[in-house]
Amino acid sequence: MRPARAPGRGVPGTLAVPALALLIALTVTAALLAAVGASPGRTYLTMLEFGLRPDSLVSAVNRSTIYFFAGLAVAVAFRMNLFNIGVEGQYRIAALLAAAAGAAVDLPGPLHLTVVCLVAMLTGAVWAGIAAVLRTWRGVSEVLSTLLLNYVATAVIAYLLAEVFAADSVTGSTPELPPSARLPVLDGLPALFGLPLPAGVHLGGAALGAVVFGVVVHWVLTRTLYGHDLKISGLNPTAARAHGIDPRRMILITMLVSGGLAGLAGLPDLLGNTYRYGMDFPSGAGFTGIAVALLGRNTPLGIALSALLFGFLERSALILDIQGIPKEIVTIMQGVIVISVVVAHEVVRRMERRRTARLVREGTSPAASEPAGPAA
Amino acid sequence: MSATIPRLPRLPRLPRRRWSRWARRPRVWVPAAVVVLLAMSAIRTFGGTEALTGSGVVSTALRLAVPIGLAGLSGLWSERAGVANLGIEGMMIIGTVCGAWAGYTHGVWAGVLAGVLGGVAAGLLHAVVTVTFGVDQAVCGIAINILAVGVARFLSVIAFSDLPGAGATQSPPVKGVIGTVSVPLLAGGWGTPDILGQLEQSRWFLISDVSGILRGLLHEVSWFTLLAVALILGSVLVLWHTAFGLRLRSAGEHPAAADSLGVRVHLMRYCGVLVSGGLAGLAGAYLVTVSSNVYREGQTGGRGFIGLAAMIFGNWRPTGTAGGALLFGYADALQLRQAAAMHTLLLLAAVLLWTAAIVVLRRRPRLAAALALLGAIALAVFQTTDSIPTQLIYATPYLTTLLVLVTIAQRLRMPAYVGIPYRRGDS
Amino acid sequence: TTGNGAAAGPASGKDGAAASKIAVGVAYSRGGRGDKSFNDSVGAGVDRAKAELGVPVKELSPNAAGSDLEEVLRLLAETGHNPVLAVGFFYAQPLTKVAPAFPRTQFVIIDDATVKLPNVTNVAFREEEASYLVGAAAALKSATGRIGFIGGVQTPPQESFLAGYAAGARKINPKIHLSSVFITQPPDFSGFSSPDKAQEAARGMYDSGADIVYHAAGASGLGVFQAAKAAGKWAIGVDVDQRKTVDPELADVILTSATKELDVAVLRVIQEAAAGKAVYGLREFGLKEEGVAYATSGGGISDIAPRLEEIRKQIISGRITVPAVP
Amino acid sequence: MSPHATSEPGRPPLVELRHISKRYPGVVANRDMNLVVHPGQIHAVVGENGAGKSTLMRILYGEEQPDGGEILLNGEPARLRSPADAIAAGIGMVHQHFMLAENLTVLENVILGAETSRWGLLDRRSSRRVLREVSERYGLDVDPDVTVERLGVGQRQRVEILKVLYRGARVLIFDEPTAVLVPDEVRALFESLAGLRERGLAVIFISHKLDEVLAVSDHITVIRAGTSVGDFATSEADSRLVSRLIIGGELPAPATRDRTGGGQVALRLRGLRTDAVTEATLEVARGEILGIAGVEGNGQSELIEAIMGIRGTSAGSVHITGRDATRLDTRHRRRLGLACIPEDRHRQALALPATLWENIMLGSGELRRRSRWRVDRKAARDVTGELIARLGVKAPSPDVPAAALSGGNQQKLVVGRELGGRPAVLLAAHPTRGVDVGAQAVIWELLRDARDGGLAVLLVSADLDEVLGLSDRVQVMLRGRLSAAVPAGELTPQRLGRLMTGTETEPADPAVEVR
Ligand SMILES: Nc1ncnc2c1ncn2[C@@H]1O[C@H](COP(=O)(O)OP(=O)(O)OP(=O)(O)O)[C@@H](O)[C@H]1O
Ligand SMILES: Nc1ncnc2c1ncn2[C@@H]1O[C@H](COP(=O)(O)OP(=O)(O)OP(=O)(O)O)[C@@H](O)[C@H]1O
Ligand SMILES: [Mg+2]
Ligand SMILES: [Mg+2]
Repeated sequence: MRPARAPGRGVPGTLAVPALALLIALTVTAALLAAVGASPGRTYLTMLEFGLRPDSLVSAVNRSTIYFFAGLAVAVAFRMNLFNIGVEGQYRIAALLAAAAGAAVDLPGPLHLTVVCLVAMLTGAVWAGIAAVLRTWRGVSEVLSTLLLNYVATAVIAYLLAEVFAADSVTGSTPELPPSARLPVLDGLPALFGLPLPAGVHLGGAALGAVVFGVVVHWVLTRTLYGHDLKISGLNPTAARAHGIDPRRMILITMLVSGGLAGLAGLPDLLGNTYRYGMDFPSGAGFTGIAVALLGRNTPLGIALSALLFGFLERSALILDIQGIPKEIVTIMQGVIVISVVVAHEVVRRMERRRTARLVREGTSPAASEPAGPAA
Repeated sequence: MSATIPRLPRLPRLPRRRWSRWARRPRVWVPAAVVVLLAMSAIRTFGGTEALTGSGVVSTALRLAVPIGLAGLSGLWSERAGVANLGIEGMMIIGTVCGAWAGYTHGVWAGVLAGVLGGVAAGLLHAVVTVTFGVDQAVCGIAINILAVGVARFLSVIAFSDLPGAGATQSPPVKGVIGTVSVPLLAGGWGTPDILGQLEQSRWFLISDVSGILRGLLHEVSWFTLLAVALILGSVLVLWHTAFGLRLRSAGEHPAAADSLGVRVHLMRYCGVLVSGGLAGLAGAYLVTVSSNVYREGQTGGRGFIGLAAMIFGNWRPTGTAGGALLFGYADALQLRQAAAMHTLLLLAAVLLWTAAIVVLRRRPRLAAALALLGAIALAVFQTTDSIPTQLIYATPYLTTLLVLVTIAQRLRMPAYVGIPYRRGDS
Repeated sequence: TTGNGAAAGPASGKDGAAASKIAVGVAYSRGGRGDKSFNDSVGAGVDRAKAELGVPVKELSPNAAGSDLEEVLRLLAETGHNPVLAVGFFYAQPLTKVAPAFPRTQFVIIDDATVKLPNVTNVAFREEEASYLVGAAAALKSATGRIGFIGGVQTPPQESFLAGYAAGARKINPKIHLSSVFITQPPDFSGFSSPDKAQEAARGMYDSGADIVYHAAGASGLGVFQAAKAAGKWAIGVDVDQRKTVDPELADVILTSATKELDVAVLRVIQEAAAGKAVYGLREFGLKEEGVAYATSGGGISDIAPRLEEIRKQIISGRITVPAVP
Repeated sequence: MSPHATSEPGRPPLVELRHISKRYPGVVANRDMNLVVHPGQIHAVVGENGAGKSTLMRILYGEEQPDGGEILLNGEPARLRSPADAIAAGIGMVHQHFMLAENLTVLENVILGAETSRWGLLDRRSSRRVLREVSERYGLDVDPDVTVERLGVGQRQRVEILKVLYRGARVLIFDEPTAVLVPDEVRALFESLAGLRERGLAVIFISHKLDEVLAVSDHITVIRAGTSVGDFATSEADSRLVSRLIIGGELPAPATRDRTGGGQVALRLRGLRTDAVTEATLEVARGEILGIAGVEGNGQSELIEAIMGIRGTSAGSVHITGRDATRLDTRHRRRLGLACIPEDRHRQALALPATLWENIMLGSGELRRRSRWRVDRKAARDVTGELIARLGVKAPSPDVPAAALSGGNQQKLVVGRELGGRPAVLLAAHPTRGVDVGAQAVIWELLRDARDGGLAVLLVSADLDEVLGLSDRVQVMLRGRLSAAVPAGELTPQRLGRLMTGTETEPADPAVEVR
């Protein structure tokens, strides 16, 4: 027999959630805008118009790759019920060491790039690994340890920058990375779609990396034994343990993977934009990553979409200042969207569960007639 | 039915749970405190540095601990009712804006009240989304943090940017101040002699230190601090000694059981989250009325999260939370006031780590080895350097917390149903 | 005696025609306007330019994470603003990317000397010189031989304040005891908005015998003044004459302030642009250019004024070199 | 053992449910249901899994609102909108799954919702006194100040009963109270129930175990497909009649089949020692079922976990199919051919929110072996679909979450899964607990077939009939110690009961006797 496929909600149902959520968010912000005397319609139009310019799109994508990696890192841990608040510290310390390593060695192109990426992933993994070890060894909640390690990372970075890596630099940064350690730009891609980019605006190569990693992570999560075991361990650690999935090992591996992905979050900026790590290196992506992961329901595709949404909103916010509209409205919008998406999702989920329950009752499988008591 | 089975003898009384006895037993905490005190005193006497136990450091620690403790208490009320609250930071931010605005227009106590109300409003949002809609509590908390940053900016632009001495990110000063009290006789209140102060000056071994610590806690204490202490004790009383408290906790321990006994789980959770919001708002109000007298963007500085850490540290109990907040406040105070003493502190750390190692040696040899190793590292660093880089001093409070957690984490127990939405019939 | 800005009065009313042709763009530093500190000082110059020259000005601020600095600059340049002012050293890196893309736009970066491009003007202040003077003042006025310094966030510009202050104090009293604290480490910039922590740090310094504390902690400085008030001791302000801007109740604890004439510099740059002058390269403002100074209001330092003036002249003449790194 | 119902003619019944109906989306749980309960009566309600028993009780306890019909209490119509209403009306319920907060003390669990206060503060002292009184009156001894977490199953049940009695309930509802109890606890429970009956209380009692029902109740109501199909005094009933009413067929009972022959030893324990097990020594051969009988809490759970490699051992050895597995972890032991039906399926066997095929994937050694590190979804779905069809599991597809299935169906899947990998050794702990008679028969049959196919089964059960009916040999576990193996045929339930409680001891050294 070929059993019926998953009782999905179909395309209209899938679209209902974001549509509903967006509607709520737009209504709330419209009310706020009206309250300060700005025209909501005009504001939205301006944002849309500006946000859809080719260079805006490219900028939104560039920004979203950072959030994507950060979100992915959070999500992988979440699958195992681990809350990695420490992506922030992990990606910053990873970026610092990657920058230092990249500047210190001289290798031919792709190899150089690979080394820098590996250093970043390794550093992120090690930093997250501290929390994993504390958790498996002493039962320290990873929520706490990763949070505290963020502050420790800040101190360590400041120290390393000041005393080791940038001790004699005027700018207080690591030396600039040579071209061989930089990510290529993908300007051909927008050109392919006929989007002209102004001088100096580039689509970063990290976007391609994000796609690759997204696919790989998706594949690992859904198509490998590790992904399966991860999911089960997250849902029921006791059962997983009884079936030979060692929870400590899973926690360790998962935090390492999460930290490794977090390590990548600093690279789009480092290898495609600043080329060096200094005091002015952009921060905060780790926290945004949490929101992005939660909004994206911990799946790579969802995270990609929510990262793009965040990137788009932040980019469009720029134009509001020019128009004299308080751009904090965009931050509010982000918060409202996160809440309304989960609320909308919950509502739809409840409806769906009721449907599944009905299916279980009605769609009895063919051979399942009442078991006649087999004579002993 | 096997009718032949005879009745078993009465069941033996079970021993109480070990960890709670451990935590409550004075036999463990008192020696620990004495060891710490002795070590500190010795370092002051022989190390030649300024006192780690001076009343100035202690009172600074107390002042820095109050917002953290209130944030922790906020988390405690929410989590005891079964709702994780990661939005404390955001609720505090709302508390600071509202508090500063009302404090400017109507005086300082109005500011306190407005801070609480602002926090309650944010708590209400959290309650509606997590309790009524049953949405993932972590998501909502994080969203509230994002939202609060935007809302605070939005409000401060509207409320403050045109006022004299204020701007888009800063409020005008709050009107009036919240006074302080000193305990008479002991700490020189009401013009009486300051006995502890004199003892502290004496520089006698141990006596001077104890006096310093006590004076720090009794001299010029803000009324707001007293309010916070009252709230800690009040929380113990309400949550553990009233019917309401039992019901509220039952909503966090086993909502289905509570429901089946007629407890209104959703109502209890609403109460917990609203009180949580109010306390977070209060913590924010403290920042704009006592810590300083203005609202500044970014003023909360992650204290909402540190409060959560203090709560977990304190095993979801008010007194423990207060202890965690004090520890944190103390480490922060040292970092701000006595950065130079941090180097000496390495020596203290080494002594304490070795003491801990000896204590756990028989039960947990591997932990003992790790602690001893850390102690040796601390000593080695102490020997080979003569100051700690300022950048690293910044990490002290956080490292201290981590270190203490490593020792006590396994005794912690959170309410069983935190984070799990309750709907009747969900099993 | 000091350059409180009077000397730099604008050659006003020069010509309205030239002014109307330009539109100034200003990109503020993190935090944006309303910070009662760095950004607002720049803002004051911008406001004067608007009022006195009648030039249209567009002011933008980056987001809190500082991840859109480059885009802010680009947007201002793109929308035809010229000159574009980039406020703060954070813009150094983004500017190296944006400036070449808009060769016809003149960029001005404030508080940075590292970006060297044909269409970029660097406006830099030698804060360490003013700090040197207030350091000397502190050493002269201190009765206990102990003084303090409180910085907001430990960055190179902040460290130059400390370096000048320490050098100035040691010049007067080589054995002076100086304790210093930075409240936070980057990228935790909350050190600039933590009056409570600054207050506790200052209390600690006063408690351990210091009688003068200099702060370079932006809005956190308020806490230093409160602590000084409570302890009945002196504090030294920064950036503007804080005796005039702070809450009147706290004003009398302020011995002096190390000022930095941001508004004057900004106004002057805009003026020159309006006049059609294309100025690029480094514009340094030190004691000599009267871009930095110390405040004399309140009369707290009138007794030592001759001595300070002497040192000031020595710095200007180059006989004293002020270190910028500790 | 069951005195007759004491329904007095003139007085109205305590509880009367008339024409109750309740529908959930897609299913009618109750239709036109009637139930009359008199004071001083133990009233049994029996029926298949999913027949609607719990639903009816939840309606009576105010947890669910009926779609139709009426409830009469003492002859008066009543509306029970919430448990609070029901409690006020004198109804109390002991749920199928315990409703106890583990981190709270017994006292707190009992007084919750019915607290007494003085000066606004909890009056723990007087509550404790009342609780002591109640527990002495009914012989339910529990320490009020210990946290529930530290209590065993039997004691937890006492707390549940105390909760109800503390509130002065006149009608007590027990939903499958014996499913998790061992014989002596069952007996203690029934003694308590008899005490309640004597005091004129009414007890409604749901069970799948017909012998218990016949032994303890005064009156029986049989429910099938949501409606009452039989209602009679217990004295008029016998097990054939009741079981026929329940499933419309004969009661399947475990009956020993001839052993197909003891093969080589597949599982061998030598002097295994854990914190609760002393010197466990046993051998299970291929094609054999070895039953471990014992009062729960004597180390059975620990023994199973030690064999699985989940719990550490301090001495002794484990050999699986001749290989020393003492130092191996769970994963590698499973790879040697070990499989396990754990005692608590929700905790140890299934990830409820995951789909059926994912759950099969979790435990199917065959699938895991085959997929190496890539998941073969198609294979997993096919295997699951095949299991569903073969075992008659009520599920529309392998893609529904496990949570959507009823307990019996979940258990069938678990058994099918563990057997699916063709293991050499199966540990089966309480394999039919909480499962209705139909599913029970299927599971027994599966075990027997596997045994006949050469599987070595170690069966742990608290159900004497199950142990005696399925096992080839039986060992008794008492205070962590295993007795010698005795052929099942030589044991009577009575003798086994004495062995389990230690009233009779087996002298021989097991290691000697087994060989
Ligand atoms: N909350 C609910 N939502 C939907 N369906 C439900 C709900 N509760 C019970 N059902 C369904 O109603 C029917 C009757 O369930 P009920 O729990 O009363 O059975 P039961 O006789 O107690 O079974 P068991 O012997 O397994 O405990 C079942 O089909 C069950 O799946
Ligand atoms: N008989 C089996 N029963 C259950 N799971 C099995 C079985 N055989 C293999 N597996 C599972 O298949 C997966 C892959 O097996 P494989 O032998 O490649 O593991 P491995 O990681 O190489 O093991 P090891 O660490 O022992 O070398 C493992 O997760 C293992 O748990
Ligand atoms: Mg039931
Ligand atoms: Mg059942």
